[in-house]
Amino acid sequence: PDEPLLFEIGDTHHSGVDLPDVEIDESRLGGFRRKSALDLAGLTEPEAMRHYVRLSRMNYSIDSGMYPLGSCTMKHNPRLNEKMARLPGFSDVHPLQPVSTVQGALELMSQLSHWLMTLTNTSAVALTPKAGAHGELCGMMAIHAAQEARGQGHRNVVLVPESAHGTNPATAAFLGYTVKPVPAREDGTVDVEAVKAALGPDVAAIMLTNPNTCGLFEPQIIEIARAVHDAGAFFYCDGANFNAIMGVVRPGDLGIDAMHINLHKTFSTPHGGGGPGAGPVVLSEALAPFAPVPFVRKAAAGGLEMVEHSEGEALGRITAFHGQMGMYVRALTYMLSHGGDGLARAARDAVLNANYIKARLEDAFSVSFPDYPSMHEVLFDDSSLEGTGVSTLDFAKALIDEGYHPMTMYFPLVVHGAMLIEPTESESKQTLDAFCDTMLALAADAKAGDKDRFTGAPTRAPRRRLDETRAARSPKLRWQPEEAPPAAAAE
Amino acid sequence: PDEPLLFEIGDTHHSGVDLPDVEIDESRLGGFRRKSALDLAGLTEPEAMRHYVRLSRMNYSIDSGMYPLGSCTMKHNPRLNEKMARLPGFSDVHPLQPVSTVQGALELMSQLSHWLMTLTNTSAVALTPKAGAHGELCGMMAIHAAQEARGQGHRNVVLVPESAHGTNPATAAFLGYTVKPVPAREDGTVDVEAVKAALGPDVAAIMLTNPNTCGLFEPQIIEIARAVHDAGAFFYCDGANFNAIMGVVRPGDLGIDAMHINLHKTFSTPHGGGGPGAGPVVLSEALAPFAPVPFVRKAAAGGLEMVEHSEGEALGRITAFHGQMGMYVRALTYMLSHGGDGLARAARDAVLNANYIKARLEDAFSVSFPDYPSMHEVLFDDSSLEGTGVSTLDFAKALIDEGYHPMTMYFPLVVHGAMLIEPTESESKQTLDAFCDTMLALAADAKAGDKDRFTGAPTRAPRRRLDETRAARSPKLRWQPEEAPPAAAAE
Amino acid sequence: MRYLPHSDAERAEMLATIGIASEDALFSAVPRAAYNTGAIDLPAHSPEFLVEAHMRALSGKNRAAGDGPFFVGAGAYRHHVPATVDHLIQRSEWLTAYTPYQPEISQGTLQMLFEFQTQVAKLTGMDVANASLYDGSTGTAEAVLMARRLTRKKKLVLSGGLHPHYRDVVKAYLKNDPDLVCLPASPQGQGDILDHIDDQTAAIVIQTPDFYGHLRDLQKAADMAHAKGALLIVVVTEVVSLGLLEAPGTFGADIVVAEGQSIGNALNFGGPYVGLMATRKEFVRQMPGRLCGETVDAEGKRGFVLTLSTREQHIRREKATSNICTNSGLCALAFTIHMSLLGEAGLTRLARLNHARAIALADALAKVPGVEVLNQTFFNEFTIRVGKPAAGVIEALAQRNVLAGVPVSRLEPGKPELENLIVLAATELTTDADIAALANGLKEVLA
Amino acid sequence: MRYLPHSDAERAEMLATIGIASEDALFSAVPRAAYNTGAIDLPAHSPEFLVEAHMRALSGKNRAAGDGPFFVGAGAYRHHVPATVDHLIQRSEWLTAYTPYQPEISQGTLQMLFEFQTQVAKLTGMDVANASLYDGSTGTAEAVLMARRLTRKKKLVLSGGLHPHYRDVVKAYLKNDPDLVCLPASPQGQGDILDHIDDQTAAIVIQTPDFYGHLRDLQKAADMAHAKGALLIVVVTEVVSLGLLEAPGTFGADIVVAEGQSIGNALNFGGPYVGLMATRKEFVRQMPGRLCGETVDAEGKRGFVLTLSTREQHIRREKATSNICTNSGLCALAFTIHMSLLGEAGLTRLARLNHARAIALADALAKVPGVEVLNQTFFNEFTIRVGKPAAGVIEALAQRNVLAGVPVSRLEPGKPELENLIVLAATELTTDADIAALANGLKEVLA
Repeated sequence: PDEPLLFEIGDTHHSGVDLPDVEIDESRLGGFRRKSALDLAGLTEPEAMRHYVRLSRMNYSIDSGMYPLGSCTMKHNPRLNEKMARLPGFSDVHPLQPVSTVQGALELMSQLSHWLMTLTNTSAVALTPKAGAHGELCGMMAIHAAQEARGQGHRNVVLVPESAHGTNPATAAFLGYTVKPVPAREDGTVDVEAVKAALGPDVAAIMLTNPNTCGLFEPQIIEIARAVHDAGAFFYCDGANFNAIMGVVRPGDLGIDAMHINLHKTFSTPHGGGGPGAGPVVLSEALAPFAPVPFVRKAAAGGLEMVEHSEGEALGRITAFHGQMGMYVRALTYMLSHGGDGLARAARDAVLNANYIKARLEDAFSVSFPDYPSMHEVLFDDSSLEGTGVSTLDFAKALIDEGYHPMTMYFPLVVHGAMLIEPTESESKQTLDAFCDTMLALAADAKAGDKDRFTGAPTRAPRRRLDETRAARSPKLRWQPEEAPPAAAAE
Repeated sequence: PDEPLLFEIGDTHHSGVDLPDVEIDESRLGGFRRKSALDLAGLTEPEAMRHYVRLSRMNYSIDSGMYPLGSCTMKHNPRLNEKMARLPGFSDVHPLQPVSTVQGALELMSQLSHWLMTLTNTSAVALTPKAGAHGELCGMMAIHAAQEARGQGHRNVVLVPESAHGTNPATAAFLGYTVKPVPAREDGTVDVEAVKAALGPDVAAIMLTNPNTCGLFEPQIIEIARAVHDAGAFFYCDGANFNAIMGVVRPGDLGIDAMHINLHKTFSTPHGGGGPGAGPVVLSEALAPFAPVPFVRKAAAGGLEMVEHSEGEALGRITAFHGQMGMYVRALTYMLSHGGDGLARAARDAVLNANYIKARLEDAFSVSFPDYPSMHEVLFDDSSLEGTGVSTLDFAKALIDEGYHPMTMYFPLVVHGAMLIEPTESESKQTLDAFCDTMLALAADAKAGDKDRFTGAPTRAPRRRLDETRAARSPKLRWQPEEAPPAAAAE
Repeated sequence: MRYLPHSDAERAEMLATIGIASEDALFSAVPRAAYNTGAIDLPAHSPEFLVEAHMRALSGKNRAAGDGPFFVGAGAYRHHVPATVDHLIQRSEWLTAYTPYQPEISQGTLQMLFEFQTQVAKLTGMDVANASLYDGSTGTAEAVLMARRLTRKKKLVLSGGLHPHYRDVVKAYLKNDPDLVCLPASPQGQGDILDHIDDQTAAIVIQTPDFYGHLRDLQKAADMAHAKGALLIVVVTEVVSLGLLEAPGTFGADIVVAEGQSIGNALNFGGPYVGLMATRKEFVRQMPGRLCGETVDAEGKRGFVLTLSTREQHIRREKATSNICTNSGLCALAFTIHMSLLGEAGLTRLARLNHARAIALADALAKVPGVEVLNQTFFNEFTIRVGKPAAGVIEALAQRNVLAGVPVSRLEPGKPELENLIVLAATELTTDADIAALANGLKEVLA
Repeated sequence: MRYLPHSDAERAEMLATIGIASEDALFSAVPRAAYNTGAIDLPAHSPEFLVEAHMRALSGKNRAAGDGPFFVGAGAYRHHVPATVDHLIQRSEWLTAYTPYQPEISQGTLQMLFEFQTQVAKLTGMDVANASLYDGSTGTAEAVLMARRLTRKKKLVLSGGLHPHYRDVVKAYLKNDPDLVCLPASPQGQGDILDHIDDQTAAIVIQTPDFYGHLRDLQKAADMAHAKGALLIVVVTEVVSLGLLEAPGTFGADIVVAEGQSIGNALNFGGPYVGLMATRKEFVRQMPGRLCGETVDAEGKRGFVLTLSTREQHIRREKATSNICTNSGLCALAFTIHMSLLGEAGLTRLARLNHARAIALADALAKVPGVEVLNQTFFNEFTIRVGKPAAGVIEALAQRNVLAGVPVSRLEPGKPELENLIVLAATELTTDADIAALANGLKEVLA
């Protein structure tokens, strides 16, 4: 059943709060009191409850099924984390309270930093980035500041492999850098020679994802890091795929200078339908002095203090206040629950699961880069669908009818009709088997010529395929009341 | 999609808790250490989360739709109540802590009692009953104790109208009383003359519901109370329908001696798929001395104290500890939110809604007792379905396909094919109109001879109609593993 | 008012549809003298934040168990409940669903109840369990009445180790029936119940671990009872003990009643809790309460329904096995989810940990001058005798922020032989620091 | 480990299916020197109750806002959030859903975003809004970059009333661009920005109520800016003010950025919050962030999709309007639900109540010797000058359990003219007792 928009249920007189109606003296409003109508529809509490419960039931979610969504690390979200984030000592604390009244918060930030630095073998961590892309911005700003400090502010090129997440080139461009692509090898990895060829006195940094977006660990990564450093550039690592290696490989040992960590992927703060995230950036010794404010450090007088203003060449401030405290609490709770041993076990299970799927599906689907084991995700291309009339998109939509969220499609761009599958460590063998059985059955159906069930899919979801072209052609971005029908012409 | 049983997902090695594996010295176990296998399947946390989320999605609930369920008062459950019930000072408090450490809890019980007594104009309240039926038991025990104290312990008959809830006769019989039915009048109400005729020296009490289960306020209730008292009996009122009159009529003013109040109906503590409830019983001055323990009273030394042992002729204790504290918190929160004014408004809206439905449906459905306005629920019988081949059950199941929970069916027993509809005050006019439109459309379809959509209904629910006979004939009340197939006979 | 969807304009429209001018007409059957249209002598409606402030103030006047050392048990136990449990039971589809009388749209609740019944049956070692009762105490009263129906005999014998509240509830339910024999308190765990079994006996009721913490011998009791045609009813107030102790069913129990609060449910100052009841297959038609059974739907798919409801009040009225209607559905859900998370591996570890903590506690208290530990056997709870009236000792310790257990005299007043006894419990949440605080406190208070 | 579903036996089976003997083979591409198989120097996994104890201990070292009188604002505000909001956002289908790239199974999130966009557009008086940004500060930085794209001009002028953190964020995003003009702090609400608008100006940025609480005249600013071909960017840090103050769109604002935390979201020590951005219809293709639009499905049913994604990084990569990807979806949900509960009637009352409480506060403080209230105009926040350095005064009051506001010097260090200033906020939660406690405390501290 369809759920109307709130504006179609409520009106400006309904309200789900009880508040006294106080008279006010307008003398302090300087004539700016609102005269235009707000025209905001309200709902009483029972109406609001039902509206947002019903709407929610049109969503897929981790708690209702598997998300084989490559590059997104959709893992189990423990509710302990939610409960801890709501302790009044965390949730009901203002960022600008006196530091003496928030020592527990500072301690928490300090502990979280310790875990992140230990897992990555790095020297500093900037906690404040609000999400992965913001972390990239932060890391690249730190690199910019460091280059300036070296008198190398003129370096205006950033190397980015073709397989990178869109945020990488977007971030570099956002900061005014010229993006220079680095081609991939046939086997899906980056060639150290290609990097060397691209490096030069104008290159500020390379942005590289490891494990990369094809699900492979870059085998030459140490050599790449060395080449980058030799050329006077910095090595920014996109940490979106850290779930594959946490507790197993420390990026600092590979020579990276900066890497953001998506707390909402690796450390399970919930995705929330698109955020909020958190993207702390770990920094090498070379970049540590250029970290943004604020950060926590031991106070000379005992306890912890917060440094809120940049000294020297640091990059300054990238957001108001201290970042995503709510996410810090969840991530630290998650880390303490797993422990160092559990995090490593989780990474290994994530990798095991991806390779298990690969093993079960490789006869029916085309593994794009079979030379290396996959890490936590496995990449297929659409060559196995050739001649069936079923596209990657059709195949993915058919998965919806089977009760699964589709895999990541058409990314990375380096293979044709990509299907990128990341199960995460949260899925049981039973679930993986059921998923693989479904994938194989669908593949058999596609090959058997049952095209309609794919091109017409989904049929069992709250909606059939939606007309995206129409949405973009004449964008309707807010609700407007139906226009009244024109009055009948006078006789 | 079907969800397996937990025993089909988990096994005895999986667990969703982490606990240290301590060695124990068995010396204190006296040889009683378990040797038999527990054989309890466990689930890791992600598995458990998904299992119970998926199962829940096979349930209807208030938050997802209207429950026109007569006699059940399925109203909105505010989440503030849930939040308050989880404050550590309420949820993490032991019933046998020193009374000096639980003064807030005692104060809460005292405040709740005040609200209940004020709304009913009664002299005492027994908070401890665990649910409505337990309240009936408590009230009837108090009546028994009072009759004993009067030297009238031999009175062994309880009068119960035919339209009563099943719990009424069951409670009386449970306590050893003989149940004597009181017939109803043609107009759906109880005749004071019939009551008088049934009263006698063997009658201990009458159990009467008001508003009654036909949704009518008993017009002669004051006369009935007088007759009952004149005959040396007590008047037990089933308070299941208190939602119709709270803040509008005080049962004490009508002459009742005892009445339970379903906090999970009238005061919105959630029904929880069948409980827990809470059924405090208000008592008249005559019955107050016979209230069960424990109860709260002012301490001579200041503060509040709890009386935990009966003195004199009281009935003793009907449950361990102090009753349903979790429900007390929710109910008081609800009362404070509404206020006295809001409770009366809620009762009036509940009655308004029932009469609105009656007005909209009366042409298409047969109103059983049209002589009086309905209170908070309206009763139809199945005469309007005559000749259609559609039964009340079929009609109700067809409602499921339209997205509604069925109304109460075949209760009360005094009319044929009863359909008892109680919207409660929580439903908006928009929702009531949509419900009435659906009812009218279904009635039209039934009359148009579209029998199959009724007898085959539901088709859009998680299950089609279930075979209840089969379930009862060879009861399968627990899961057992499938038996292994017999080994092939040896050649 | 935030919970009431109608505006005044909508109310007026609805009255017009009904065809009356005023709401008062809807109340025409109410005697005028009893019809109130004015203000009630109660506070008016209030914003959420003020209601919340009021409730927080009340809550703040209670000392929460987690606020310091805590050893109170005696029928309700403080265990850690995983956050997942409380999250899940608050889901709309669990919390705000009705009793599953319409099975087609209640399969969630029904399948859960089927899982619950299976778990309870396995835990207790019995054939079948019902879908919950209010709590352990009322369950015990239901069990003795069930035993009378099954045996058609009257006499009931309650062990002196039965929780005093449970005994009192049975007494109230039976209205001081002379056939009810309540043995005197047995704080040393002495088992005298066997002497009271005769041919008139419908059932004997034994709690283990008993109220004082002692483990009771069920085998001998079962054998004796069965020899006389009586039933053995076993009561368990700490269900975690079944992770470490042999199941009552193994010894031949006929009905097992338990308080299920320890699994999945908070202390809640005494309720809501969840009563478990399990029995033999052949007794099921005399069992009170709801039962969920497996069946198939019109398409042959597995499904679940409430079944055997001819035992119940809504069908059988005065011939029902009990008057129970609403039970403890949501608490049963909490139990089921927590038990699923534990599984055999987790429950076993939890039980061992509880036992180990109790041993540590007993050993520490045994060293305190003036303290005597009465128990040879126990699970996570035991009784000590101190040199002064227990009530004062407990109060003095409470002033030191140590909640040291339950003075037996609170439940058994006026019995001098019990006056100096304290029942104490330890759980997985009991820390070494808690134990040290209690031992030190006792030293001071008893000095 | 409770979050990991595999048993060792299952792991072995899976390795067998893969055809390898050990997990190590899966990591063969990792340089051996960097491959760790041993223990990490971090604590081992821990039971839930110990993790909870650890976190509670940390939480207990913070003074929660609700623990006493509280007047801290300056860009984040303590309001009451109805329990319904926090309950609903924890529902699995909201909390654990992914970004709605698959619209067929994400209509819940998408319709909610459409509602959110509509609410934000109405509140700000603008044509369209996006589906959220991280917060108000980064939104401001995005807005100035958007203005540059729209005008193809460089110069940006930030008002001296802009929140200092917001100014600092713009500076960092622009890497100290010489075309960025940051006007000096204007604690008296003096508006000098108009003098700085010239033909090179891409945009001026004005916050109202400003950082010091003053209400700024947007009409004049809009007219002046438009006359020079510049855009007016309006920043609002207290979105509740829009319930009482005229919408920026009414005055001709071109881009409105706001911090939405006040509606639906807790203080959270600074995050997560939710950035609102609204603009004119014709500017939408230069707007950063996600946009949800209405469309139809293959059967003609209304549905919603993310749209105009050619502005975004995952499609346009280095040509995107921003690098933003994950935004504040769940905070936007909280905002939308809370705003739905308020409606026009509730928001208006809430705003009036906030203003009334602030007037009561200002009037009370004005009577304290040594306190000067700087503001002629304000909404729920204003600035006072005291006779001593503000930082010490605030600290001294904190020792008395009164959190009295923000010393301006914390955000603007080293500026003697600002050293004695305190910014204070009142909300609907500010009681008369709180105000009295502050006034008394100030009297003592300033004496």
